[in-house]
Amino acid sequence: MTPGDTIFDIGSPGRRASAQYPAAGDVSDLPTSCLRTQPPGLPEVSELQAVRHYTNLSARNFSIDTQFYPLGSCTMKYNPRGAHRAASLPGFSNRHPLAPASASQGFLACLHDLQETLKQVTGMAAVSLTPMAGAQGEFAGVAMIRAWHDARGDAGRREILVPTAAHGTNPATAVMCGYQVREVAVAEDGDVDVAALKEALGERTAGIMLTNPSTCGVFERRIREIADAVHTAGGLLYYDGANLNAILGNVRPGDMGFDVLHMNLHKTFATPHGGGGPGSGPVGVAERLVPHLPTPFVVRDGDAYRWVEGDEMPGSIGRLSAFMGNAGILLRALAYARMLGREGMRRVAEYATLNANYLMARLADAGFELAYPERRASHEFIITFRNEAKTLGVTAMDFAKRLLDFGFHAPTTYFPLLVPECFLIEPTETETKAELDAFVDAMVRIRAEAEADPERVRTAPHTLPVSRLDDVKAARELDLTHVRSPT
Amino acid sequence: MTPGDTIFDIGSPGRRASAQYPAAGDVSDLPTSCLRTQPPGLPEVSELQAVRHYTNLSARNFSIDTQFYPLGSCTMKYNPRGAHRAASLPGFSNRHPLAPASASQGFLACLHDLQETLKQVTGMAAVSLTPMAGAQGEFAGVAMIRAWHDARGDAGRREILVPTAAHGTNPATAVMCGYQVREVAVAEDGDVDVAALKEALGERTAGIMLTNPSTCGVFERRIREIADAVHTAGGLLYYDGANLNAILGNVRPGDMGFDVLHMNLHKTFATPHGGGGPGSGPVGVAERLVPHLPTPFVVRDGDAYRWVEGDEMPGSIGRLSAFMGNAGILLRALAYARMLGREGMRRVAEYATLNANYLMARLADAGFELAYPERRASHEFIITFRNEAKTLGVTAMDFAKRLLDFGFHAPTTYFPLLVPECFLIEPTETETKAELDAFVDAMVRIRAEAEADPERVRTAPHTLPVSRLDDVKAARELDLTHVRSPT
Amino acid sequence: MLARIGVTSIDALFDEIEPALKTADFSEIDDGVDEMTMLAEMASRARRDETGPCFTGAGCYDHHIPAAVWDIAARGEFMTAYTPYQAEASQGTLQLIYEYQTMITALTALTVSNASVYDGGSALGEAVLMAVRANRRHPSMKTDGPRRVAVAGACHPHYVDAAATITRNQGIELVSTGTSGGRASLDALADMTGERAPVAVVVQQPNFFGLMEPVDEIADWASANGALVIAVVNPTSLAILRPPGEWGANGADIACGDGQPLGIPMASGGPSFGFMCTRESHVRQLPGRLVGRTVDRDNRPGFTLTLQAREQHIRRGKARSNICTNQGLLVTAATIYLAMMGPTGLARIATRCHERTRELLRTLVGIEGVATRFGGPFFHEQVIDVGQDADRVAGDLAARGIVGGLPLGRYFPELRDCLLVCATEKRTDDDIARFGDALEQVLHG
Amino acid sequence: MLARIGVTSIDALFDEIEPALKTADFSEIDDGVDEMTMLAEMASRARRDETGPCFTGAGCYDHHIPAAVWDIAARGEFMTAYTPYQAEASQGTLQLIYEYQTMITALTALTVSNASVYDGGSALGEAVLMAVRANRRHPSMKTDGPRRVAVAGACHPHYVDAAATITRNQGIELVSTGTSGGRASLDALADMTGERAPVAVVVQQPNFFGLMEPVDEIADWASANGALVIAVVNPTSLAILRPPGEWGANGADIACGDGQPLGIPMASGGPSFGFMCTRESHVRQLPGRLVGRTVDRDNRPGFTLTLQAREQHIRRGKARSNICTNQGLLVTAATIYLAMMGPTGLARIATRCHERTRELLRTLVGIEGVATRFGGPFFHEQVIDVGQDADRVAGDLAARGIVGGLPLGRYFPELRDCLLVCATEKRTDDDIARFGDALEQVLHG
Ligand SMILES: Cc1ncc(COP(=O)(O)O)c(C=O)c1O
Ligand SMILES: Cc1ncc(COP(=O)(O)O)c(C=O)c1O
Repeated sequence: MTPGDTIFDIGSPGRRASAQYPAAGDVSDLPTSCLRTQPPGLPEVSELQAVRHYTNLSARNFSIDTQFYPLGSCTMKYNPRGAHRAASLPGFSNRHPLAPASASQGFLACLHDLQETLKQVTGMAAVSLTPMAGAQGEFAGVAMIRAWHDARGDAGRREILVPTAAHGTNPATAVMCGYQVREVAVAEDGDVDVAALKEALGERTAGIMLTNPSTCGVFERRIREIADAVHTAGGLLYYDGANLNAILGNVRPGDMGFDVLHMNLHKTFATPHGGGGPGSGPVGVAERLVPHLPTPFVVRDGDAYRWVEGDEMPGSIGRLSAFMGNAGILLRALAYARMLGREGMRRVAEYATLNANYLMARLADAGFELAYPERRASHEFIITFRNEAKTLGVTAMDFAKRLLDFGFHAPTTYFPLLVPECFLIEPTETETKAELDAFVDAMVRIRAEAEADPERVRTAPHTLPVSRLDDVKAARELDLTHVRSPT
Repeated sequence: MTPGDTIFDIGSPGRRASAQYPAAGDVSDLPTSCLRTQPPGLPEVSELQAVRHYTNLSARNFSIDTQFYPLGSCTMKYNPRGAHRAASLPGFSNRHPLAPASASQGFLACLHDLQETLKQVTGMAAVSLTPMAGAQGEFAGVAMIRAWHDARGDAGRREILVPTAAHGTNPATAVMCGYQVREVAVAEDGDVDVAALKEALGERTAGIMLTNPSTCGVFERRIREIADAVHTAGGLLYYDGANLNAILGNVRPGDMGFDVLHMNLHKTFATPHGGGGPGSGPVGVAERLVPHLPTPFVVRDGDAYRWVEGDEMPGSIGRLSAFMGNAGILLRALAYARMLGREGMRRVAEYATLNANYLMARLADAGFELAYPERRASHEFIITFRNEAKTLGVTAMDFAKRLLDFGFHAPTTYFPLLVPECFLIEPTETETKAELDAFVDAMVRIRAEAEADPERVRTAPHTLPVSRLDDVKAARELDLTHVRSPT
Repeated sequence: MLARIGVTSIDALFDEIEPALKTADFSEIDDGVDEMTMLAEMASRARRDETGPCFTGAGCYDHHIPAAVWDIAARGEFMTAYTPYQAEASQGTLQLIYEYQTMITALTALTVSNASVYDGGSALGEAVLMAVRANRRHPSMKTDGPRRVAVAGACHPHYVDAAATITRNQGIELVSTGTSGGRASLDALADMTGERAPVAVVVQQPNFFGLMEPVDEIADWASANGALVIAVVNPTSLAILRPPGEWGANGADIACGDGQPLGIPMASGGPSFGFMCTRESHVRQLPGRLVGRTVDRDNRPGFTLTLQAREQHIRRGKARSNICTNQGLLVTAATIYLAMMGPTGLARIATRCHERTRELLRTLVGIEGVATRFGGPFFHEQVIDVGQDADRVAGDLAARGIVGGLPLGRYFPELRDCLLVCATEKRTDDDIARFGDALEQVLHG
Repeated sequence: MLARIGVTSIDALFDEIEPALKTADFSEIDDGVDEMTMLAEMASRARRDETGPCFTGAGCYDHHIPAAVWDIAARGEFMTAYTPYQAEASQGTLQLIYEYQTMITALTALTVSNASVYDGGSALGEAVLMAVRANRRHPSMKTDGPRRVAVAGACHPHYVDAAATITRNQGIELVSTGTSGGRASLDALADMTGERAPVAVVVQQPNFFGLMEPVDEIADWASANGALVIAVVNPTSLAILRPPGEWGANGADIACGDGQPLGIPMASGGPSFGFMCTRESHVRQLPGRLVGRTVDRDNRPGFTLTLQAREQHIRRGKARSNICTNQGLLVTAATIYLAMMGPTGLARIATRCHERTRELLRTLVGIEGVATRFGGPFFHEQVIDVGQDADRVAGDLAARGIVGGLPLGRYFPELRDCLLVCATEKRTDDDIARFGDALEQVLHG
């Protein structure tokens, strides 16, 4: 296929996948004022053309199934196909979301089991599965914090604290919930600066959003002290569970003192990322926030399961989606949890941590600079290319692009923002030592290249379907849809 | 992945896809003399490693889903995914082959429908679906010819006639059935040399195997004259249905005078070739051969369907497989036939013929030499590079390999054997004009290259995972299995 | 590996975590099982929920999905890739999204689209927030009071609820015009002026009851009164219905909805995806990801995420939305679906759904005591009155294997005896007859 | 396009076909339907045949297939490629077959394997033909009489039938030794000498009844008497049972069987694949395709079809077999399956099947009037005597949703009351209890 040839370029008028056409119906009873005058400009291709085009397009992606993909904070691990199979069972995939509960007991039982498992894994009192990704889970969580303060008549608390290392969704969420964001510094050792945090606490504090292990790749050691301080100031603690993979089955956020959290099931619990989604971000809460949970969720009454929603939950923050969230992802998560069991969950965290510390040790030995050399890696860690950038003029971005040529997806770059020229590297528990070693070899070769022939690195990638793309042009001369040449 | 790294190279002792392991069972009741002393040397990899390895391997194939694949005689057309879906329905894919007929009425009804459809399409009196590919269909057909002569006590007929252009399976089949093969020449115009044929006929003639349209890509015009002559000599006519796609829904082999035939369902009826198979080669027969049909097949008794096999068919050539053939392929064929219907079948042949004649016309215009310039193409046609080979030293094989670099699979090369340096080109009905035009462009460019820089063509391919492979070494220094280095 | 790290056990790697935090024993979590056992357990639950034909729509529709759609969408290269941040290693996903943006704007007749939000309900929430951002000059923006957004006519109550949850904390209030005869009351809308003037007007077409709203009048009223128009639409219907970009004199400003009808299984309502389109002039207010075409160093065309400065990972607290993970895989499926359908195939689906629904209604109103509740043109849903508590009727139908429509009493007490029913192209004459027979039995024993 | 060809209609392209041949109107063939309708029709038939747990084996086994196996095997690049004749464009398929050859020889403990034949039954036919070719110096080869091949013990009757069909026309006769106690009668074998000396001896392990044959004695007798040994084996069992290459002092010469247990759905018995392994010294007699490792022009490793001169497309009438299309896609699935299982996983399956079958037998013989028919070690099948016409019993079990074993009367009149039953790793305690209950009801009502 010619690069850039879109499905529109290969179509031709009248061509079609006719086996997909049902008999036409008569719409003459609809007023013409309701009807479209021009058919929409969709592609006109045969089934073979569609299949071939999208099969070939797919080959232009890196993916877990084809490459090592050590994106920090994203947990690009192997997600068992069995979980996908389970969610695709006809009884699940053909179920209408509004089918009567009497005809949905199998599905409801699954959701109930998952709610219980997630409670046990996090140490929280109750769980609602409805948020459709991490960010929506954060929204639900912070909205519950607000509902709690509001219900107590404590409406003056207008601030949410967020460490500078936090993921962008944290401050964005706080703002969507009508809060102001107050940033808290991170100390030299990667932990939150507790003194600065205490300084920031006060009557305006509604709560704090923390990730632990944090996006610096380290475990927040003084977490219980922080929790006490925030609680004493009248605030609540929100746990961003994006990094739960690091402690799964070993440590519970509930025990650290968190009041509310979300989990990224698509990171920790077996959903491949699908080139952007879908995800699922269930929320868990401590007892006092239960009345505010988003609806619907499932309870068991005797032998039967049923939904809780509407008037039964007057304190709820409400509904977050048209139906009940990303059901299919929840089924995958349950299937995965069932296969792992208690021991398997513990091993997830152990091997994720082992792989990260091994890779960190090897890269350090090879001369790469660690952001937090005194610390254990959690399931991920940070290296910085600030020296390479200064002395060789080769940036983290250049290293990232050149890695692609070696058949490795690049780690997360330039995040967290507080570490200059950084890679956040998360190998995950499903990769082998051989893969990690090969990655180190590639890194070493690229650095040698950066010394001998920096231009080669700066102009990478060289072996992919396209070379480095012009982002500036993309933003300046917006071209967001294919415009057909007139026929 | 490093080229040549096998699944054995990436494994390491003890690694495993443990989610696939059931609980172990106790086998202490088995005598140790029955038991293996060393575990078999299978790979030891995780599920991710297996998935990644085979996903990456798959990317090293050309296929219909990714490329134009105009292999003559092979009918590499698009096979609708819907047919695959139908055959994969749980009720079909979980059915045990020896389940009682009472629990198999859905499946048996499908087979019966397919038998009927294939009778109608070919004009034969009865069909047995059991042969598992074209060659096994040929075997069944020729074995029936022999059984018929034997049953009549006409055992002196020891010869099967086969045109020189025939597919290799034809003579090989005749020999497997205990016959001698007598080759019949093909005339200048691509038709069988009828005079020579008549010459060859006689008391030793058991029958003749013909493909029509033939592997020369033309329709055998004097077929009825041939049929009369063979019948008069006491022989029977076998129709190799590999090219049925060319006349589907337009012309019936039964009307041409054939007594027995096989169809390649995997060519004409919607089964992708799977990198080598599976196929399915049902046989159809005229009335007089019905008693010799291979078993089992399906009949309808009142409201119920049942198998016919064993004592009920004393004249049968017998069973050809452990169960009843490639059931899944038969279901695909039925699904496909049902979607096409009468009109769709007719269109298959029409468009296959249109595409072939268009491509032939364009290549002729571009200066390529046709093997049979005076003839219509059927669904395929032959060009010869004898001039290019002589004047430029660039062979059909070189053209074929260079085409790969342009993203096209090569047509069938060096077959039929009687045309030197040839391509047998079959575009099929599912390709677009744009694809055919692009193929012509590539051919023209390669010829220009063959004139300007023949070495470039002779050393092709240049852009695939491997360059031209050393077949001689492969045969001389046999390396058929991976030998692990001692650990 | 441990030696290389310099520890002697995996436990040592957790030594920065204080022991008091490591006391949970997780004993309530069962032992793991193998894939075979897990699948058998899940299959037995899934089998419990298998039913006969489905006649419920209400935002989720039982369309045929061509086999090829998920065969291709589920390829590992699409399914196991991340968000295409490294553009050069993600041209497959990026080009596909660009094609998707083109298709969905072709359907809505607007000019720009994002790469998806979560679903139709949350899309409406984002659309409301976006309209408020985009209509900065609206008089209510200068006051301290709430910003009102009018909901004209019958909009899906779950969509309105979700949008309210999402927008409430930013001082936005959704106000319904109410309905008359199942459609927007234009008089009620006309009253919304002065202090009560809305920043935007939401209208769903076809509406929650399956009926045609007077979208031209509503859109024209909105533009005359300084409000933006937010259209909530069903993408299948857009193959034949007038698209939002052509409503009234100026067209709608934002179109949103749920992509489920485009090749996504019902699957209990998710994952599916929300789509959002708007005018080019509003592109910087659009939340979510956008893909643009550009060129590489060798001037070859290529695709990349663009205008990322609208997003949380760059703009953090000032982002247009907190959305990060979206519904990419579902967009992949929908794009393949739309490519296979083309304009004519999608129109076939739409007209066939309409015809099947007429056939369904013909059968149902033939049953004594059953009548359609609202007159006038509809697309592929309608409200029927069964003369008895519809909640119970739906339960009884389910016991007979029929998913027989949504009881409306939980949303509209006056529609306690009503079911919202739907027939897609998948519903055969036989399915419809089964529904008719079951309903006859349920109502008249 | 027509203009370019120089005709005015498609009909004209068929003008070389005489009109008399174009008279068929195909009117018995129905109009076509769309994919949706076809799938609905097929699904309703498929649903009719859905049953509860399957306890029939007899050459086709209900094993768990890991979800990943077919997700990968069904990728278009594997599924829609042709036979790898253009090696450079087919390295995926070729390397996979090379890996398959390695795996299957590891299981059989022989040194070479082909790339598959059709199924187990036809594989036995090909093995017999091959043995006759390979044993050229056998005395019977110099006579005009038939070449005898002995079948020692209980070999699958369908395999023997298929092999007879395939070999009959080449003057080969299959002679059974008969069985005693369900196993080969060694005395009968010992009698086959002189004129009756077989060219080869076929033995199936575990045999058709699920029992262990005395394979060492048989193999040793064969080598002492100038006959080649053909082993028919179940690949799952080879994870724990002694492989053919180690039978007797010299090992079997050819091992064949059906690959269905290795990740292939039962699917009414096909498609599956037949495997064939042999000693390196016989490689040129092996039918079917072979893949070899070689190097390219740049000395990089690569894979290609090799020794093609054995095949029909080169050797035509002198080929080793007429086989052309084989069962490649199923080999693809089996290779992925074996890679995921590894030596330990496959052994787990094998031991678990054995344990489940013991459990099954324990339950069944607890029913009055039910007993196992043969003693001695078995793998995962056994013959039970139910004291009544087993054909009727199987039908009655099926009516209760149980596929409850193969009635043996049609093959062995003396076993009219017997069922051949099997339990794989998939059969739960619950499944077994269901079978037990159903059988109890059927027998004692
Ligand atoms: C630390 C952290 N928090 C929150 C999120 C947001 O989750 P989602 O992308 O599912 O909305 C992410 C994911 O990218 C993350 O890494
Ligand atoms: C003309 C012809 N005859 C027979 C065959 C043999 O069919 P199969 O490969 O299905 O055994 C083929 C296929 O390659 C063929 O092209």
